[in-house]
Amino acid sequence: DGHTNFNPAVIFDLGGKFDRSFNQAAYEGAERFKEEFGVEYREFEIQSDAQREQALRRFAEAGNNPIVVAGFAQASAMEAVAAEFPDTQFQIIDAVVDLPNVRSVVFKEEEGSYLVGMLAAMKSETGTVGFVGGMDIPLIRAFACGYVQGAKAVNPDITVIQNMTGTTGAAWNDPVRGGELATGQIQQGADVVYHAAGGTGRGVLQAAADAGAFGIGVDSNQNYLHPGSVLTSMLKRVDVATYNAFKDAMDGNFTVGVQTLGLAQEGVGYAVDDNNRALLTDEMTAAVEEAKAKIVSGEISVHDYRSDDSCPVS
Amino acid sequence: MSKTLPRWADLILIPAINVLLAFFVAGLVVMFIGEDPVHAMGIMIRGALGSDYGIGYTLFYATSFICTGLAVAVAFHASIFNIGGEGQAGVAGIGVALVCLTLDQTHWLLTLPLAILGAMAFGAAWAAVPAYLQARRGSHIVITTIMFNYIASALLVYLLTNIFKMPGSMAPESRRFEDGANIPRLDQMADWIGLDMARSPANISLFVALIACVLVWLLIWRSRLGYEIRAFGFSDKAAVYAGISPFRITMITMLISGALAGLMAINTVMGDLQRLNLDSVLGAGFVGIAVALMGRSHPVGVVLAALLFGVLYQGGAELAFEIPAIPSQMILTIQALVILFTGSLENMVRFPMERLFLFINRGRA
Amino acid sequence: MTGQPETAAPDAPAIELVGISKAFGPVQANKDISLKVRRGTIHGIVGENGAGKSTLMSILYGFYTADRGEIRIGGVPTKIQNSDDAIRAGIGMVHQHFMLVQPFTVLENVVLGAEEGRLLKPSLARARKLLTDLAREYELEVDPDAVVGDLAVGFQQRVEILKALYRQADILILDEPTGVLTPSEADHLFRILEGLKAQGKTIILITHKLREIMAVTDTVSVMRRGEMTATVQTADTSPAQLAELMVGRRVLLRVEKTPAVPGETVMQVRGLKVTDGHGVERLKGIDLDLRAGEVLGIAGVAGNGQSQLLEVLAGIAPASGGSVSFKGQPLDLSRTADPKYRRRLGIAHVPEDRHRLGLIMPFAEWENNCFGYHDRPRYQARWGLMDRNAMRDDARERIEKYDIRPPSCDLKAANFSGGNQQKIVIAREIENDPDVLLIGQPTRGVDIGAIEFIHNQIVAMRDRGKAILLVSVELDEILGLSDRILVMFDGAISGERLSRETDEGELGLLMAGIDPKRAST
Amino acid sequence: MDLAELFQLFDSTMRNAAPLLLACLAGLFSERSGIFDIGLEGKMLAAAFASAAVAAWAAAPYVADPFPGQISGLGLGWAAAWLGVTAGMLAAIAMSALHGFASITLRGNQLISGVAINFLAAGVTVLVGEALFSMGGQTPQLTGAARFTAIELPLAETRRGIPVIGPFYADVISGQVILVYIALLAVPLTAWILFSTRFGLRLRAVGENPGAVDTAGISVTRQRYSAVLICGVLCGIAGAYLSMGTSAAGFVKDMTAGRGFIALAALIFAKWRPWPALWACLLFGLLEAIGSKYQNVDVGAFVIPVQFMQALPYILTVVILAGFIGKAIPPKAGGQPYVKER
Ligand SMILES: Nc1ncnc2c1ncn2[C@@H]1O[C@H](COP(=O)(O)OP(=O)(O)OP(=O)(O)O)[C@@H](O)[C@H]1O
Ligand SMILES: Nc1ncnc2c1ncn2[C@@H]1O[C@H](COP(=O)(O)OP(=O)(O)OP(=O)(O)O)[C@@H](O)[C@H]1O
Ligand SMILES: [Mg+2]
Ligand SMILES: [Mg+2]
Repeated sequence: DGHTNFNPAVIFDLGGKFDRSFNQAAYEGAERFKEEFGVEYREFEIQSDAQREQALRRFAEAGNNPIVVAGFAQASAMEAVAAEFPDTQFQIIDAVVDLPNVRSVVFKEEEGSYLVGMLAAMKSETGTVGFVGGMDIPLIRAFACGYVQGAKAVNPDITVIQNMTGTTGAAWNDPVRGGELATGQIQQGADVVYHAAGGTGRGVLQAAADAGAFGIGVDSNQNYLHPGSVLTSMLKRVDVATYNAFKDAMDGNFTVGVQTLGLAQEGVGYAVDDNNRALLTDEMTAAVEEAKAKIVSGEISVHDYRSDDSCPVS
Repeated sequence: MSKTLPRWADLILIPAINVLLAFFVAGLVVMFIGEDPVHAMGIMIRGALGSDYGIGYTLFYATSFICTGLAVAVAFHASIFNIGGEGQAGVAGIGVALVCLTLDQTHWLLTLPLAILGAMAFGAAWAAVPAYLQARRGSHIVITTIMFNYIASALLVYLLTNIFKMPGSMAPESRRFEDGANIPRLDQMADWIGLDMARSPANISLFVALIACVLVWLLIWRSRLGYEIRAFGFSDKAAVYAGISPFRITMITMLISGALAGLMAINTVMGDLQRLNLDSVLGAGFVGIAVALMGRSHPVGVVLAALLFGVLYQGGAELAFEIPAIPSQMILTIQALVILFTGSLENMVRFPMERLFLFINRGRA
Repeated sequence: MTGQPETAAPDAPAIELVGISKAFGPVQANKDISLKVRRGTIHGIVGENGAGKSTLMSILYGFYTADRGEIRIGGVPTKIQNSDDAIRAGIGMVHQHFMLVQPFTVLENVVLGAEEGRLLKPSLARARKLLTDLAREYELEVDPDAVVGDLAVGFQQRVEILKALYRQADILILDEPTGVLTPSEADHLFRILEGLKAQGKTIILITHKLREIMAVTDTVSVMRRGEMTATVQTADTSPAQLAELMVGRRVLLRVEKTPAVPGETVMQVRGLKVTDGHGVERLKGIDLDLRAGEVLGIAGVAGNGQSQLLEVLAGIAPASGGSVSFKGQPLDLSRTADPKYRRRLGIAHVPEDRHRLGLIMPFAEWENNCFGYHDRPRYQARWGLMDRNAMRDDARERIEKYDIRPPSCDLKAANFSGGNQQKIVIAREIENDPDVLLIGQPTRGVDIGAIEFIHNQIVAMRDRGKAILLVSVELDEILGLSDRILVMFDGAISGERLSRETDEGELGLLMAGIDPKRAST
Repeated sequence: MDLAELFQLFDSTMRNAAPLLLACLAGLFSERSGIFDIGLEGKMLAAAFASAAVAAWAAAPYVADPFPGQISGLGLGWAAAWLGVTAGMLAAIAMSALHGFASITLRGNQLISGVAINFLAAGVTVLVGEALFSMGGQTPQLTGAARFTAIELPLAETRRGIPVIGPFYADVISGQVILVYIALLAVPLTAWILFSTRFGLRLRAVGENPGAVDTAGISVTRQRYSAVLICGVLCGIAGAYLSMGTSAAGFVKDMTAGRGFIALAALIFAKWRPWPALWACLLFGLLEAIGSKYQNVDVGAFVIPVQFMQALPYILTVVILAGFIGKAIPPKAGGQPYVKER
């Protein structure tokens, strides 16, 4: 009967659906669904923390189902509201909410980051690469940790400079500061800079392009932003997760519980397209593909920062 | 101090015309972005007042605005412009959280009064430094309070990421309060008397805010302290002549103002979020300025203006749901226009009015 | 001779005003005023405070625009809509409140608005030269590089005159120029004016001092309540006649009072010093004894420290040295001094500036009626609230007793006339029955009828055995009211006289810092 | 810390200081004329938006026959950046004119007007941006000639060998966006206007004693309006720098992030004088650079948290305002409307 009251909605997090990154991925997933099945969906962009509960409750109240929510910051609002509306199906991305009507989708960002870390190390001529994170939280540390592991796997002596943009939600949308941080890293010798900073990354990639260094995008495929300057993008298939939630609910197949998406599930990966193909040599691709296979097979295990709040390498 | 305008024109007619002008310009903005302002207005009013759910949210927002509006109004009476409500309310949230996190195993009847004290104390404390600097060192309180807003948010971030944060959680927020710190919501209270009302975050602090209105009215117009505050506000030199200490009045007024701003943390932190997070204040500190200006710094005016802004906030949120092309910044714009028209462009209406009334009076004489 | 229109008839009046009216909101400041000023004369204008003299001159100078009426310069109708027009028409004005930029140098102030080109340097150089010439010609020496804010008022006034001359004014308006000058400085100014007159310039002089009118003017006009009531040749009139024209009835300025019976000293001041915010010493060691049952008058030209003395004694300004004791108890003179506490001790204060200090203009009369006494137990109700009925009752009582009009305690202070505002303040301070009344300029801006009433109240208080310290710049008032007179000059007491043993001439010398007795002995 | 690291810090300082400096000088003109301006923030924000929007539009290819809903660009790639700056100036001037109308003509409260302008800019930029570009209030990413990029000054690389000065010139002075140089040049220009021209004399006078200016035959209103408009021009460049001269390469909402208030604090710190304004802005720029480069500063005994470093400019502002660095006396007539007839 999930079919009868199918009325999908999606809520984007701070940074907005056009952050060219995390939220945009969710947006694209929803759009793809709309195009394929001709079903309209409701959407809302969070502007401040205080709106979260109201937005969720508003959609649930209005009979929307399923409701997909992007972003870890929604977890506590979801806990409250999902309990109030047990008949509504919810999906949260990037956090785990343990309720019988909630599907939690989490990614193994460390695995994808490991691969782009390898590419960065192979591309680097200076032996120094950089990382700019958005908000300083375990999730972003997991990106950083995977990236360092991958880079060190290629070149144990490599230096990885890491900066976080801030400690609040505003850190997702501060390209000026992102550019300043990337410029600083480049001045210290980094020639590849990876960002996991949502809208802030726009400044990071721009600064890298301006300085003739390489940037690495995140979440969505950002290779097109500065063709020839973006080495690759670490893909996190938020779009797929969003699309699947809508589709499963439409088909009456919506499952609850935790879904963990890693390389094996094609939930993360790295982007190759016309914009960056020329930047990646065959050896580079081969090395990364090999590592990918090993990770999938379990031969290489990438440490997840979140498992013990620490990173074995830095 | 106008001799030409009757009281009713000064208190009602001019603000009303100004608010209408503000909404008229806002309507033009809506038209510019390609939407129908009448339709948008309809959505807003229906969204805010058309259902008990909407009314609940409207009252919830209005509660916060009453607190911050009173805060600005009290300071205005002493000719002090407190734009630090945002920071004071934010820091007050810490006070509320400390009380709630410690006592949430008990009962709200115990937690609420203590949380009120905590909120007011923390809010007042955050106002104390700018007040002291103004009173003793003449530092411009408008700029110091703005700075204290920024410092408050840095402090809050520090505390939430380093002290209050739950292990394993990524969001910079405290843990959820237990039942002992859950104050009754309006729908629960309606339930006590057998009424049915949709769930919304409006809660008992609405009554706390209304009591604060009465107390502020007594303070300003009936008490000796209020007499001194108003005298100081009209003329600080004359106040000195009468033995009213500018230092004392500045400090006390700002402490009261900060405490009132802090009071809104009860509504949001305790009444709605039930945990402390980064932006529990939601710009209400700034809305307070518009509310106080529109309400002519009188508690009754403040309540009416707060309700108007409650409608605006809830209706605006509804608008953003219904017409995603109108982002929630629409509310910010209307707020700006209201401040502009009732505050700094006020004379645009007042001057012609004065001339009109002078003309009428001459005609009569 | 620039700015003079070519077509000017040679014997037309320099200035002719026809039917000038001006209202400020509900206040009709000038009503249908007409005036002719002959070229090459000094024309005096007198009138009570608020009569509209400054307004009229400001209209002539383009500072305000008249609602109705015409201005003719040299016989030619001239539109003067701003000061620029006035300057072009050859008019210069020295305002009652100087229009100088304090942090600027003399030179910068002089060239402001009359610069030669877009760059400053050439203008300043030219102005420096012209200034030295002017200074030599008219005894107007000032250091062109001095910062105006550091200059004494007399010198600031010279800068104002230089500004006008630099703009080649033919017509010079001076609005109460001697209010801030000592008699000798005033004499100097009048010599300058005579010199200007000899050069063919036309001068309009506003003053309250009938002596000055008689001494320097050729013609005098009298204004009352916004109207021009008369214009006469100075030679044909007398001070008494002018006074009558000013207030509209015969004036009786003598105060009826019996000789004083001074009792013991209630307030003793020793070595009192005050330094202002700029580090300038405004009181340089004042000693005085105030006895019960006497009126002690403080005479002096405005700005010689009387205001500071009053403020320190009232507790609204700190002293930097010295001591004051009240009934044998020393008073705290630090910055924490509390006027409320002084009032409780029995020291009341009627401030010089009732608008700025004595009243809260937007407060109702009944609220003002307890201003400063609002902490008295009789105004308190429960829980920190005030007893509004008690406040109103007191107010009504005093309105009745002091004949305050209109007799409504609910009216805002702003809506009472100047004289009635003063009555509100005086009623409040006297009715609280203090032992010492400090009273500054009690009749400033108050009409004759009210002056009599206020003077009688002061004498009655003295006769009840209270001590009164009276500060006034009006010598007549000082002489009429006081039993004993101290004259202040430059922050110090330059002489003490019993009022029945002195006269205006002697006090005038003391006000200039010259003690005729000491000089002769 | 070696020299190279220091110079990197200085390099970042220059970029941070440029918008502060422009806004600070903008405030200087306004406040010296007696009009307080806490709306610098809003004007910058409006300018940042307008300049990015117009630059994006100008640079977009010209479409002769757009299909319904499609907007044609101007195809003026080569001029896009400067068209953007002009638009930014116009937007800030419009806001200034509003402030002037409220505070000069209508004699309204200048603080309230400033507050309103800040809110208005925060709201309207997103509203209009969303209406034009449907990108959550952002403008499209600016590329190529639609933005300003760093320019190498002559001799920067060839003379790098000169000890200290060489690298300083090459790393700190050279390699900035042209708007940074404009900001730096604005300082001597402001000083010259203020102290060597007739306009400057009148400007200073009108902020101290408008009555004196009025009676000298100069229009107070005109003088104040011109000051306020100059303020708009400078705020316009400051805003344009943020959206077109930094790596943001476009507008994002609230991108001024309190810089207007810091500029105001710098103005007070500088006691309303142009050269000290330069040093004050460089100081705040340096603080910002330190705050982002050294996030948690370990001083041995304890770690200074990043939040403290980030709040440092605000804390310093309060300390400055508290007068611990000497009392700053604002222009005497500042904040009060000039009223002849009460
Ligand atoms: N700018 C103003 N706005 C409103 N009312 C004014 C203004 N200037 C003067 N008035 C009023 O106009 C009347 C005439 O004032 P004016 O200053 O011309 O008197 P005056 O004769 O110069 O008095 P004084 O001797 O005290 O200088 C008074 O009632 C005064 O209060
Ligand atoms: N500066 C002013 N601004 C506004 N209103 C004024 C001003 N001065 C006087 N008024 C109003 O004008 C009326 C007359 O005031 P004014 O001081 O000229 O009275 P007056 O005739 O001199 O009376 P009194 O002899 O008692 O001083 C009063 O009602 C007062 O409210
Ligand atoms: Mg006068
Ligand atoms: Mg009068």
